[in-house]
Amino acid sequence: MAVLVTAETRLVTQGITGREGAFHTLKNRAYGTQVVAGVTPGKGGQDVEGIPVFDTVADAVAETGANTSMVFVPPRFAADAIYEAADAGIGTIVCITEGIPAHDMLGAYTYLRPRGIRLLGPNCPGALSPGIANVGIIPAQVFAPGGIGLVSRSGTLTYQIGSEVAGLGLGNSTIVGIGGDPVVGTSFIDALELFEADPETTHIVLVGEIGGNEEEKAADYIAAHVTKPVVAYIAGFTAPPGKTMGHAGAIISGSSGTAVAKKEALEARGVRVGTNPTEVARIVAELVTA
Amino acid sequence: MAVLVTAETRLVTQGITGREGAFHTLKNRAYGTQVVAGVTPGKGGQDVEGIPVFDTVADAVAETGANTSMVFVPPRFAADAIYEAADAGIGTIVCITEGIPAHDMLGAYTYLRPRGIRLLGPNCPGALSPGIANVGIIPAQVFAPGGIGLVSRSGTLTYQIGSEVAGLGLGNSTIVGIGGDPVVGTSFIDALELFEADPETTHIVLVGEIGGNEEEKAADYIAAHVTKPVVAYIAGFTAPPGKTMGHAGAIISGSSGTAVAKKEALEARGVRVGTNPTEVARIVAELVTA
Amino acid sequence: MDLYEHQGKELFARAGLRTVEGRVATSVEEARAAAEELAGPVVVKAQVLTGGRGKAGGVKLAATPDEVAEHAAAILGLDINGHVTRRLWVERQASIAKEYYFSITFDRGAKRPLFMLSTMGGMDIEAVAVDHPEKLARIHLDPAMGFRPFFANRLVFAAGIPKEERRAVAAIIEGCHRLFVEADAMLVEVNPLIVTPEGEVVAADAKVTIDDNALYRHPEIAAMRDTAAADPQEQMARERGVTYVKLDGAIGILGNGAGLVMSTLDVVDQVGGTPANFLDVGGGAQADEIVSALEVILSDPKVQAIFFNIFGGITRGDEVARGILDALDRLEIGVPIVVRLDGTNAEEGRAILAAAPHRHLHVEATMLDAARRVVELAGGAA
Amino acid sequence: MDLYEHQGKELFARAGLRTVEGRVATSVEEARAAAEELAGPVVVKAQVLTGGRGKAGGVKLAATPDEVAEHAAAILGLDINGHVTRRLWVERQASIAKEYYFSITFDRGAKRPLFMLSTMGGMDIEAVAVDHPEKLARIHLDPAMGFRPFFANRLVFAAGIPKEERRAVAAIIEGCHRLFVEADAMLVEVNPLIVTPEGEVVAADAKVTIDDNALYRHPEIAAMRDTAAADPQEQMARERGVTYVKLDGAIGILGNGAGLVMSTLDVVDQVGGTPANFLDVGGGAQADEIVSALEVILSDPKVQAIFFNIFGGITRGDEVARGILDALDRLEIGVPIVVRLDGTNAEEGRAILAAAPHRHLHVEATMLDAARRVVELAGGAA
Repeated sequence: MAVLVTAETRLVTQGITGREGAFHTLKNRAYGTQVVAGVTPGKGGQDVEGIPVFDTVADAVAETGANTSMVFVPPRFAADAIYEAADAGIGTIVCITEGIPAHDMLGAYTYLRPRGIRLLGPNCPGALSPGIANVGIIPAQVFAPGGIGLVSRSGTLTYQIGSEVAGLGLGNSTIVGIGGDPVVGTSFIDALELFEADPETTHIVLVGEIGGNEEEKAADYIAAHVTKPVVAYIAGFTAPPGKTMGHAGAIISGSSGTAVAKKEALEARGVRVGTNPTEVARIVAELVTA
Repeated sequence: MAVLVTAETRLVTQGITGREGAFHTLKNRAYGTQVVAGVTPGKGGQDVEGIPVFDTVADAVAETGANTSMVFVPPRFAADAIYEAADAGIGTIVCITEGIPAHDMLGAYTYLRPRGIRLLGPNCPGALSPGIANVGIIPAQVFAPGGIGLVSRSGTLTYQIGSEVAGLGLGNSTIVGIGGDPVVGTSFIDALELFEADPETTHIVLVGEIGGNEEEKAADYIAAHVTKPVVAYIAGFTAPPGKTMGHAGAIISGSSGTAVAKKEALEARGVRVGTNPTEVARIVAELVTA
Repeated sequence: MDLYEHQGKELFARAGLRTVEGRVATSVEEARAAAEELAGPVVVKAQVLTGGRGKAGGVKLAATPDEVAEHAAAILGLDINGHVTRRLWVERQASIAKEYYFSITFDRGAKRPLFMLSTMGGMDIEAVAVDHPEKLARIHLDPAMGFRPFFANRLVFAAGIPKEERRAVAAIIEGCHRLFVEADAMLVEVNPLIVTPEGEVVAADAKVTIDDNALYRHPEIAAMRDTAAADPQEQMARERGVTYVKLDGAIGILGNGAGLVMSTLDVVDQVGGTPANFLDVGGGAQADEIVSALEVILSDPKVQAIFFNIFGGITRGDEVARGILDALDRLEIGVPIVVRLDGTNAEEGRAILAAAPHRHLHVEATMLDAARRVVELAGGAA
Repeated sequence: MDLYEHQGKELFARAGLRTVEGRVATSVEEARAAAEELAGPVVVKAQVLTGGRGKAGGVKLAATPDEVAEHAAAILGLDINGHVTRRLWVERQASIAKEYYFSITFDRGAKRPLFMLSTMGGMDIEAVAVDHPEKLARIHLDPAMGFRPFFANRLVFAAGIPKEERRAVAAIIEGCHRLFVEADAMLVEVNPLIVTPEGEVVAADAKVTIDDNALYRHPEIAAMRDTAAADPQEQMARERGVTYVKLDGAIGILGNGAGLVMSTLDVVDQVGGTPANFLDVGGGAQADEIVSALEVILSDPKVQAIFFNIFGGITRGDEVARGILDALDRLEIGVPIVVRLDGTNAEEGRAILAAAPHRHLHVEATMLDAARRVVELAGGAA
């Protein structure tokens, strides 16, 4: 079945006529994703190598039955693009754009969430269900189909871990890059919930990093709600200390947000934590063959 | 069971220390409503004839378990009061205040609706479940308990019809005044849905008036979803023509919004329409004894 | 509150929206002076709060100040659907290449603002809506989302606005929405929205309705109310805080709550009477307001009898009764008053009235009986 | 982007919020002149982007211009937690009856702004949060609802603000929220928010952090960036659009994506190396950016070897490879570079590198192998 991106995905790319938008849309299509449309206002009626372009997402949905959008528009217009997708009835929005103001995303998130519209990102690499469909910029060639669900805050680190796991002959149900911006549409917990419910997923890998307390919250969620084995990796044991958000930031986070604190929180709830990507892959392989 | 206002209702009055707020709150309590609190910022710690007053609705809810609020604050502050009630976890908000700007209510309605918070009004007389509880300004003495659900856009006309029905020895499950402002929290259709689901309600009386097309929409809803007998009354057969909202208003409403058009729409869907309050009561009595 | 075209255009200009330049004139001399200032061909437009000005002869083109004066003389005082023209708007003639239609309405049914845009603007947009619905783009705005740039885009593409005007039309949509929200408008309508031969997009008309309940936060708009244009009795009623509409019959009607008053009109009609007016004293009416309301009704010489129909909720019967006695004391009342009191404190009210009998005061127990009685007292033929 | 106290106060003043009057000074003379202008007792405050100024001797009271000059001389150049003081804020001494605490934070976890208010303001609010949590009112704002008057009310009552200051504190809450939204702030913190003996409520400090992603719409705030205060290499990196943090080790590290770079640091550490820096070239790095990034790394004389770790997604391996060859051409590179390329167009990239061998260029297939190799090449003891 996979999660987020499946055989049912019918993709429309917002900003399809841009350089990156066109490049990755075509790569996604080449991988097998059903790419049904693109949107660039004023370029309705054109096509990008056979993919029809529309002026509005509403038109694209009406004409092609698109149900998933990939946002590749510049950061100043990206929140507007997300709203447009939501307004047009798109159910899953994958926002690749980096550099969107946090307040813009706060508004968009607040609008989408109670309406049950799924947002992945922004500033994320997208989601890949190997052998089925790829929406975003994850280099698909390193991944094979299988039972391991992978969720990560980091883009390239996701690929690193994924390729190490693949190197041991294991495959993935879906690779989900949630992005590291202050406001992301899909959290670790959301992804864990999806993987727990997905029959194809047998094991889960969670890739976190220093800062915030999302990994700690995920640890609590795993203890309470996840029955599948979870392996984690935390980046940043030797990273320079990040800046804190005044006294208020320290009061909110409660924990120190360090890699050590996160590792301990996860291990305290029975999650095995690898110290580098290679070790993570080894632990996963061990659990799969056990 | 009754609807909206039941034996479970625990009422907090916002604006309890005002003249009208105090008067009607005490009347509601005298009728048997569980009035647990009042709110007036800055008057926390005082009481109104034994009803404790709090500074905020959040405090009132925390201390008294209030689940329903009655808003009696002046129109400039009424939308804020509605938001405060919603934010404090109140599930049913009855707004009596008249004269609230329509754009204020548009914002409040849009916020409340997807969150499942029930708003009755504004500019409405409230809801009375005879023998159980009264929240608002409906003069309870003219109504008796029974099986007739009554819903009306008009305040005093509601009382008129209710008293005629009572005059024939019939009682009501709940009397619901939805208010006639441009944006009301509970529509005819919402009230019909509640009455249809309420086991105690056997018959429904719908009291409309000229303007808009809510009665026409209710007629369609009745045909599709209501199994209980409905009797209607429409006021305004001899009323002077109201002003229209430019060409746009005429395009939106489609129908003329006249009493005749509404009567015909209802009758076309099997709803009997009385020509005056006395006749409405007579039809209801006839249906009950049939 | 409906605004005159020139007032709507003033709001447009303040919101940074392009309109056609013009001047207000309330006399032939002012119209001539306006034409001289504008120096060129102008349009003389009757300022009345009703549609159909063109057909009624209220809109005339003029090339010279003399012609303007001539038209002004003809239009001032002109009765357009019952509205007497008391002021004019003299504006520059704009060159028109195309006429579009645009409006934002507070859609009560949908509980969302409705935006409508069409390239078939000009006179009869209602006919376009019926005959060419595909030519009238209609999109509701979700207030939870708020106005977003894509929204104007959707509307512009849905209406088929040509590429070269899209940006300007989208800017007008956004500006009108800002005005709609900031001025608490219930309607902002531009018909026609013109495109000049040079490709400029300009609001050639402006119909704006403001929410009466929100006027307190727009004193500058509230000050635009034209007290001279209203019926003197309606004006008197407004000043006294009651809602009054004059009708043609013989029975003055006073009640609390619009629904009950409308029902009272219907019932009086059904038992053979003719209502002289609609008067709603509103909720929580106090004694002083009762006196004022009776004064308004009695200022109509046709009134032969008064039907006083109160069902108390927030309004209290005892206060109403005191108001009636007060009015009988303070006013010269020469016609019968039939009173029907029910609801909150009605017993107290009826007791107060019973304790102070008056030859013109008749109390009835039910609305239907009271209606029959007042028709009878008004002389049957009323 | 963190703002200095005096910049925060400038934003406060523009938003109509009361702060204490003062002047910026970057020299002893300017400090003296500021004191003379302000005419009266002042406070001399180091302007550094770190906490703990008071304890470090960066905040001093002064009664006369001479005293101000003396303190200014001592504070200018003072190192506070690694931040060298280059400017001062000389402000009037405010009389303080009470010290409160107020902040609005962009709470990433809750995805809502968090408002905190306490009557126990002043130095150590974190201790208050731990020891007297009931004294720190914390309420999240629902952005779908927006800021409403009741919200300030709730906060003020929850914090136990005395009656006579409630209105003023509520106004500051509302004003700070307006600033928070309009300036795209991630943090607005006032500690202390003082109450004067006369009962006035004044922001005596102002800590504001602005979202870097939103600076494009706030050019006046972007212009406040203090390029002088940053580390020269970090400044150079910023100008070239890469994220660089200097560390103390010998192995220069360059990667794409913060997570991968952090992981690379960890792995280098695990195999016995010491990272010289954190450098993220970001997504979609082009050849020119690769050259710039290598220049930044090489400007650190401690660097003995460079680990170039790229896993392409949006970044393409062929472009990275061309950038490396470009850099080898254009820069004097005297240290070994270990390159590991994977992901999008990695094969093409590896082919490009293989076709142009260079004595300092070493290509490895895996991250772990590359880490071992770079540590070895840096001389083991690195």
